[in-house]
Amino acid sequence: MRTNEDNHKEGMSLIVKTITRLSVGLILLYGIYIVLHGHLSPGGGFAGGVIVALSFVHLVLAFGKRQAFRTLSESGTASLESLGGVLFLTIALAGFSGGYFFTNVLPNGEPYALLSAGTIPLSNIAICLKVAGGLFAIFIALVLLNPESEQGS
Amino acid sequence: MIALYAILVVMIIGAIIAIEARDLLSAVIAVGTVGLGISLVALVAKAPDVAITQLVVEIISVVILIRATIRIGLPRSTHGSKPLLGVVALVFGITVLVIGAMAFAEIPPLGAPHMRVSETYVAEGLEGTGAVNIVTAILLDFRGYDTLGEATVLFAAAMGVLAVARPAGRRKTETEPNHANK
Amino acid sequence: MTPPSYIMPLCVALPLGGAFVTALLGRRFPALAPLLGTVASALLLAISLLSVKVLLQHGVLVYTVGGWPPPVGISMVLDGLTAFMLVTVNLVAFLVVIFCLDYVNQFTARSSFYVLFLLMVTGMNGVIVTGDLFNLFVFLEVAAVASYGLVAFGMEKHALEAAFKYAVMGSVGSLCILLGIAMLYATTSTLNMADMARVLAMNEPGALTAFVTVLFLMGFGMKGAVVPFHAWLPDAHSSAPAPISAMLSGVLIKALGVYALCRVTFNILGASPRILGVLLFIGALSMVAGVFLAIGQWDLKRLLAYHSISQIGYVILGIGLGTPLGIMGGLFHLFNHSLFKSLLFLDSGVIEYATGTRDLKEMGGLRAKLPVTGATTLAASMSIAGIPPFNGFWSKLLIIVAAIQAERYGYAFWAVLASILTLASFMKVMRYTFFGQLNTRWNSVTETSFFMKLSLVALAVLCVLGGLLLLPQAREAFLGLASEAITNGTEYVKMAITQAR
Amino acid sequence: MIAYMLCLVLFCLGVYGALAKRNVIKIVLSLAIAECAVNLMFILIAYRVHGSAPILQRGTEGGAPVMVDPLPHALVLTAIVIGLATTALMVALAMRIYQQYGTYDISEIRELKG
Repeated sequence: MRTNEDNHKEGMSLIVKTITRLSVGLILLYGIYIVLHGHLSPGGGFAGGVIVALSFVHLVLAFGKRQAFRTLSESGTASLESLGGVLFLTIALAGFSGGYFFTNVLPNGEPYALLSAGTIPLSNIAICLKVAGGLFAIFIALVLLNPESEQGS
Repeated sequence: MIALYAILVVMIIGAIIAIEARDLLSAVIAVGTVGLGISLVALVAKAPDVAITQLVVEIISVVILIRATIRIGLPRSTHGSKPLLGVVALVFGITVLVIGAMAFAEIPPLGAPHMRVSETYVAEGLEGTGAVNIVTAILLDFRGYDTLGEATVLFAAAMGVLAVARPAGRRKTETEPNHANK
Repeated sequence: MTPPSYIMPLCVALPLGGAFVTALLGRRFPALAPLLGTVASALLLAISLLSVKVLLQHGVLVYTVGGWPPPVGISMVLDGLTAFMLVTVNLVAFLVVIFCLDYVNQFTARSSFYVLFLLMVTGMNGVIVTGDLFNLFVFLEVAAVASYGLVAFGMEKHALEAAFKYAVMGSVGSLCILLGIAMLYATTSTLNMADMARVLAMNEPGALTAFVTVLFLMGFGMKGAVVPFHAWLPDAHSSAPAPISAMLSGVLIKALGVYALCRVTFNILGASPRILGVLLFIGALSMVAGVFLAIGQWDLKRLLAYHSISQIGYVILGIGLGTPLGIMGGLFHLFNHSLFKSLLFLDSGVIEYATGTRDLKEMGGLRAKLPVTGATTLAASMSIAGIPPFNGFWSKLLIIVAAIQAERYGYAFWAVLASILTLASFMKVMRYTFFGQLNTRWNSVTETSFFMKLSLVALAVLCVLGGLLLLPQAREAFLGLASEAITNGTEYVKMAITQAR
Repeated sequence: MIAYMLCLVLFCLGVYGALAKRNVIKIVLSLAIAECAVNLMFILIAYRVHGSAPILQRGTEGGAPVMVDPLPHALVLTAIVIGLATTALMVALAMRIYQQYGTYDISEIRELKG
């Protein structure tokens, strides 16, 4: 993330930016950990998805609006979200092959292993995509909606 | 158990501050305390999944709420309330409290839920779904259909916000509704 | 052949898949959104008609989602009431989508209009099909959140304000419902409606049932816009885009409000005389208050919105009588009302689209310029006022006869009075909009485009043919099974449980 | 019993704030409080005196362990995200209303009359 001159006045002070550069990666990693271990430890698709969205929000708050579009444009987040939705729906429809709508078609695997519990890890990932995309799209839309302009265009 | 009551009292005080505070920003922060109080209660009541999700969701909702209050050039103080609706809300509150008190006598006391259906989740959880975390097993396998509906609610809200945040609703140029009629 | 019970998850998965794909590809292929919306709602209409046939062949069907038997997993139940509501909702949704093909051109971001519309249909189908109480709440929220976005789609000042007030009232209602579900779970420790009814039937109703009934009446009353909680309806309807207010008052307040109220009071809590008395009172109150509020209105859409409240009062009055004839009359009126009320709202949309105003005083003599709209509005006004050949007359007649049979003369009198006032109010509407001399401002107005006329004429024909549903074999297949599903109340339990084993 | 009553008091506070307050953001805040109260009710219903967290430990493979009721936890997770979705939508509407009307006071936002 090279920061050129004009970028400095956007977003918060320099100290916050350097701290953010360090912490964003950690938050993102923590969110992905929560999602992948959803069926073993507390948390899951929702909590992990929100943490991943928070890491993007953290980035936008620290570096200002223009930076937001360089990371993920608004239509990008919306399509990420609907991609997560389509993935989750296909997992559900795949359940049809196993008899009913939501059956867990993949083998359960032996317990306590990372790749156990059939489709649950896949659903967790799909939900994480959806929640992260959705919340970041909401945040981007709210950032764009600058309330200062008195008369709506 | 005392910790549970202490947190509840703190949350009620936080709620009163949030509703009655004159300064909008302090009201938003008071709601933050109520939300974090819930994740503390969830920890006390042995619900780690709920605690982590509530904590994180509270953070993002406080960020969104502050986004709505900070950048606006309005005087931060808010004045007054609608007296008539206030009376209606008070009457509603009193009736709910009174009937609720009677109803609470009939539901099982705190700490002794009769878990008729949940026993099957606890017993069958591991071999039925292979997931160690029973709550995730319920959320994604036993009652996965709920979570599909749930993800759709978030999707609908995101679409709603994108629809509301667009600059103009109707096309000014193409159709001038009153006479030119495509 | 094995009963095709997989049609129930299709009712939800189809529009949901359509919504996701439209959102994914909507921006790159603008023509995809209307196409997918029409195809999805056409298929849904076919599926709901198929479900009536399947119901006749195989009786009540239970579909266990995920393969888990009912108390553990979520189950979907197809009984008379479900098939009836599916047909009502998807019929109106299909005709409104056809109307939208041209109406939506005036909006920006058309693809998100269709996404939100499909999500609202998903939510309603989810509420109708499910046999699980918390699942009903989740899909109720899906439909509600989608409709908040749609009400504010026009982005004018009053549309935003109406959407906000609707969202606040809707959220308070949803929270009351959720609290009620929490209390029910605490005692019965299950979420399946049939299982819950079985446990509740064991111990006699005490303070808890009263508390839960009050909460559900408030929550579903707010969703169904009955009188104490109707404040949001006139604002939301007059500022929402016309097809959306047609869907809102045509089917949304019925699927989310009246259907859910029936399902909860009759199938879970068991319709005790006290609850029926409360329903009767609320129904009569809504019926009369709605008409009186509507008389003084000059804004066409607000007038129609207040009439929606009074017609919902008719439906609840019919169902509150508790007698089989009363319930059949109430359900029949629900079906008719969704037809002629959505037709009236679509007509008001055409008038507003053509003339740009909703004020009755400024209109006049549009009959010359908008012949098709005039004819269809005439048909709809006749059927809402209860003039014999049209469908409104038959259902109001059933309700009034049932009220007299049940010795509720007071309510029967109020029903007749409200019907007369409705007739007066709609004569005023016809007089000011279509008859009388043509207001010079509108002589350049031309008739609407093809798709709008198609859906208007289709709805008008259905209004006229609605009375045929009372013929013996049609009545048994469609209305009889629906009212049977309500009258035998908690026996619904035996079917739902035994079927699933 | 007392915990349930405190939770109900919180719920009534939230609904009072939503109906009685004039500031649009205050209304959204009060609804968030009421929604928190209902989630709290679910957690309290699920509490079991000697129950452990609903996650199977590696060691205890014996009889079914004494656990807290896991079903309300799943319901609360769903209710929390529904609450977040409605709050986000209402905040977006509130900001748009501020843009059009220039005020957050709902009694001044009186475009719809009659």
